[in-house]
Amino acid sequence: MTENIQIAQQNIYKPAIMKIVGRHDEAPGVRTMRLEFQDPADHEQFKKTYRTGMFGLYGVYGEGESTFCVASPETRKEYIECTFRQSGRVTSALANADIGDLVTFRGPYGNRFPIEEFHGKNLLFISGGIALPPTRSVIWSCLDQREKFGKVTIVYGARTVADLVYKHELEEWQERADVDLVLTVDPGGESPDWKHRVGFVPTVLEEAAPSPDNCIAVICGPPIMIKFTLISLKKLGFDEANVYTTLENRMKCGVGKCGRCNVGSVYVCKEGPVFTAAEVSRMPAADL
Amino acid sequence: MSELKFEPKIVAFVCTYCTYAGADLAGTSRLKYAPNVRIVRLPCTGRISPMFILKALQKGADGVLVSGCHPGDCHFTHGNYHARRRWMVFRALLDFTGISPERVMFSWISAAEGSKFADLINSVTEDIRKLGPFDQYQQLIKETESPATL
Amino acid sequence: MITQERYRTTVKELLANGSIKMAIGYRLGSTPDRRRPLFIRTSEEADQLVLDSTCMTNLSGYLVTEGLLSDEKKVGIFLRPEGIRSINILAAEYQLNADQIVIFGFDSTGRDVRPLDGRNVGEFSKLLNEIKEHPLQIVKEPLHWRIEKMNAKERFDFWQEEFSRCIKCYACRQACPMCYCRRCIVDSNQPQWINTSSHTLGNFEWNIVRAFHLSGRCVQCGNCDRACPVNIPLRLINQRMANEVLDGFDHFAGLSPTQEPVLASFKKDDTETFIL
Amino acid sequence: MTRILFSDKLDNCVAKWRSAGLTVIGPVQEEAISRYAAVEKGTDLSFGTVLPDRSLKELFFPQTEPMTSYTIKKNEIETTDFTPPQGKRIIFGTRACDASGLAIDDPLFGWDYKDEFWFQRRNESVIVTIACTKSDDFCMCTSLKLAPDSTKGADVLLRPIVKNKGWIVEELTERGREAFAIISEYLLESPEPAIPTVIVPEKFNLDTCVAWLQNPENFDSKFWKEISMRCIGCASCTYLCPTCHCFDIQDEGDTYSGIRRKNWDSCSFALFTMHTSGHNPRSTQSARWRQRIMHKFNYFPGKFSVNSCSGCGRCSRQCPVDMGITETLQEISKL
Repeated sequence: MTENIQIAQQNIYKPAIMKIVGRHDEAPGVRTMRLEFQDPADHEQFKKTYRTGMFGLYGVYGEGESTFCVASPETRKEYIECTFRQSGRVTSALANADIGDLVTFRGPYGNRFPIEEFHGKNLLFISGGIALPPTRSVIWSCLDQREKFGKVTIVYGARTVADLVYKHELEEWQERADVDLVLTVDPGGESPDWKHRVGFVPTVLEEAAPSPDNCIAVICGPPIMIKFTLISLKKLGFDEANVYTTLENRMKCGVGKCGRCNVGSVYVCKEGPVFTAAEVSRMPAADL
Repeated sequence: MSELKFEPKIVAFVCTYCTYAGADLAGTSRLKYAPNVRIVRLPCTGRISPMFILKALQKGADGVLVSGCHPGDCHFTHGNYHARRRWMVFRALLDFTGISPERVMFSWISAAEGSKFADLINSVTEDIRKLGPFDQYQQLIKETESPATL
Repeated sequence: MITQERYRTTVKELLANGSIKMAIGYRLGSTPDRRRPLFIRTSEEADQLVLDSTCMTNLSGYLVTEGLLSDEKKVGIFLRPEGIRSINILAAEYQLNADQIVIFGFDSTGRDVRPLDGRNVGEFSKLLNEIKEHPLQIVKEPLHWRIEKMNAKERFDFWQEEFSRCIKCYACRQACPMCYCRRCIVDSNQPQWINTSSHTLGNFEWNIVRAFHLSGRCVQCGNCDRACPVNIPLRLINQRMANEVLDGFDHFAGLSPTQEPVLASFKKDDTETFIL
Repeated sequence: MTRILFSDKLDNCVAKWRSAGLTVIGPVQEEAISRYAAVEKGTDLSFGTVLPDRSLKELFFPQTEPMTSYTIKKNEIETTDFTPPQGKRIIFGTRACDASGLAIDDPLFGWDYKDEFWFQRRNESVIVTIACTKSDDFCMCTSLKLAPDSTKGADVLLRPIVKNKGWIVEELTERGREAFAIISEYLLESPEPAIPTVIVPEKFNLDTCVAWLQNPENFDSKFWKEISMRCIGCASCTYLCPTCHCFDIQDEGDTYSGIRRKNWDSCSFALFTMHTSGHNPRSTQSARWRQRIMHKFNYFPGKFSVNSCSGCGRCSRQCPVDMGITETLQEISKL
């Protein structure tokens, strides 16, 4: 090598220590936690860099790290909120942690939703099941500066009524006059007192038929839902370039080195997780 | 310099129906035995994976005792027969790879053999005391804790 | 050469009349001394078949590839006696239906290759029993004797030295026809029994556990030993375990497709000397 | 006139470098394998093999490396960082392919976030490449547009002279000059000619292959399934590769204390990309082999303008089922 490479003093794989200051059970196996930074320097760094759409690696020493989105919006940077389903080793350890316990956070990494570009436009949020958290981050970023946007429509569905997450916030959005919320559960998932729709998200979306004019759509959900919702959006006349979605893949480093999150030539951790539907359609479908 | 006397740490994997009950009997009969043993209760000796034994030795046990029902007495009719075969093979493996098989002991103790349990624990403790601390793994563990050399 | 030609013709015939949908054999490799696995589905592919004394790999592991046998069609495979034994084990452990396997048996002494009579695994039982009675020169190599003479400490040091080279590429596992588990113990992380790191401790744990899982199942085909990129003498440890079950339980792995796995069965009069 | 380092002076040089505080590393032949390792004497070095069984990568990116040790207390997590080994070192006698491998991975470990474990070692190492005068059936550096005397990643290039008597010294970088200034007393002016480097035949046309790989239609080609049918899914090719850089981060220890480590990981393993949900984006061995080839010759050059392969041929040399990059690219160029 001809010249020395300047190395940052800190190990780039070293996480910040976070304290759990609040937790809330959203649905069976799904929990939201509010985390606060222990080191003001880490917090400053977070405040400087965090934008809606970015993700982080949440971890418990001894168990490992696992990747999911930051569910709190860029308009609220005093804390980090994350929502996860308990399924593997790390999420089980996180779920076992109590208020006051310390966990770790590494990030924020990845790209962001270009919220300024949404100014003056109508917004359509479509989400399914446990994928509301990334959408929620965008929703609150917009609702916290509501005057800058046009009509806001949220379509959210889950398998059953119990599986709906952020129930308290759904109520809040329901009551707001400036938000149009469409809730649905899969057929068979409704409870006796369910007052909203029954049906799959793409069908419900087509029934609601939001206008594609001057509208940005943000979709998050399981791959199968995304696949069919994109078809519905096309039917409704949405342009792929105005449809945003987030991709998720297994990650270990979060900074483009460990080599596992790429879909085709795209590194989800560096160039994602936010992509337009147009970008996604250029990726090899078999790798998704 | 005062040298601390070596007290062996022994982990005993026992089946709940016979040996654990035997240990209970030893306790209720007020039999005294060496306090060096930590008992891990399992449903049956057939449930005892060789992994348990290796892990115990690796994590600092000086000896391991595995004990269950006498042949024919198994609560699940033949769990201990399966276990017996497995131990025979496992001991050969320990022997071949040099993990001293004399530190891993096996026994049959029924629920009625409280005194056999007490005696066994005493003799096992003495045997292990004679063998001294098990430090074969220490070098390997130290290696995992030290930074990369090159 | 005659054996090779005869088998080429046989494979072509069986493919043509639909008796088998595929045959797994060998073809020339990237250098003159190498042979690589070949999947024969057409007559042209059959022409690439090579069968000589350098065809060492036990191919039976390919039979448990997901979906290969699920259509219940027959698959042919070229096997040495060890390979035939591993088919028996796979059948005994319900990993495949032995009737779906058409065996093209062969063996070699020096450079000569000779075919083995039979197509179905059952037809080889006489041969396998003979091998059991007269273990075909299970060669006791110098290294083996060296280990036999060592005391516990020396053996531990020896294996520690050997395993310190391991890079955990799992070539041994992947090459082994007996390692068909969908999820290996080292891949399970709740709990994580074996350290995934390839420091000597993690390597030691991994190799010992693999040896234990193979005791009474290993047929000494040598796949793991040949696959190891860092030349750990894995054959020694597996051979020792095989001898152990032969001496202890008169169990010779892979004698028949209905043979009970030695560690999943027992005899009430198994005799041991060490239980207190 | 050229400056020559005679092999009988190598012992003195190693001693000199060592007394100057450098760790001397070079190819050694062990009982079971050959590899790059630290040596105390020049005579421990062995230049007989075409190239060592194990690649140079592991001296910069070890198979397992502790990063942080942690102790969890009641209201506190104490962590101690491990630092990569400090101190200058000279790697004497690498092959051109191994040295190129380091240069290929530099941009990867350095884009955006700089990996200190890699760069600390890179900054402290002087790479002395010896031009190859022999090759085997698997060498393919020329096919990758490199050469047996490629200077990529090297600080000094040595060209062997006849009868193993020594090497002609070509210093390439300041770092190389500094290291060789230490042993300048053993460098002699002499007119000995260098042995010509070995001619490694070109095995495939790289441009054709890359063009084929870049065509999105070929992503779903049935070629991938055919070529990877015999792949058994081990990681020996990726772990011996001088450029494969994928890793895993694992915690080892109990609930209260332990060590977070960086371990090699491989795209050949199904678990590499498996989601907790059970969904696996690369669920078949053919998809994983495709990823490996695509990554090396399409994605990586797309990002860093360099192929992630230096042509050492270890993947083919070591493969238990005789697969490898060479064969795959040869087959692609025939398509």
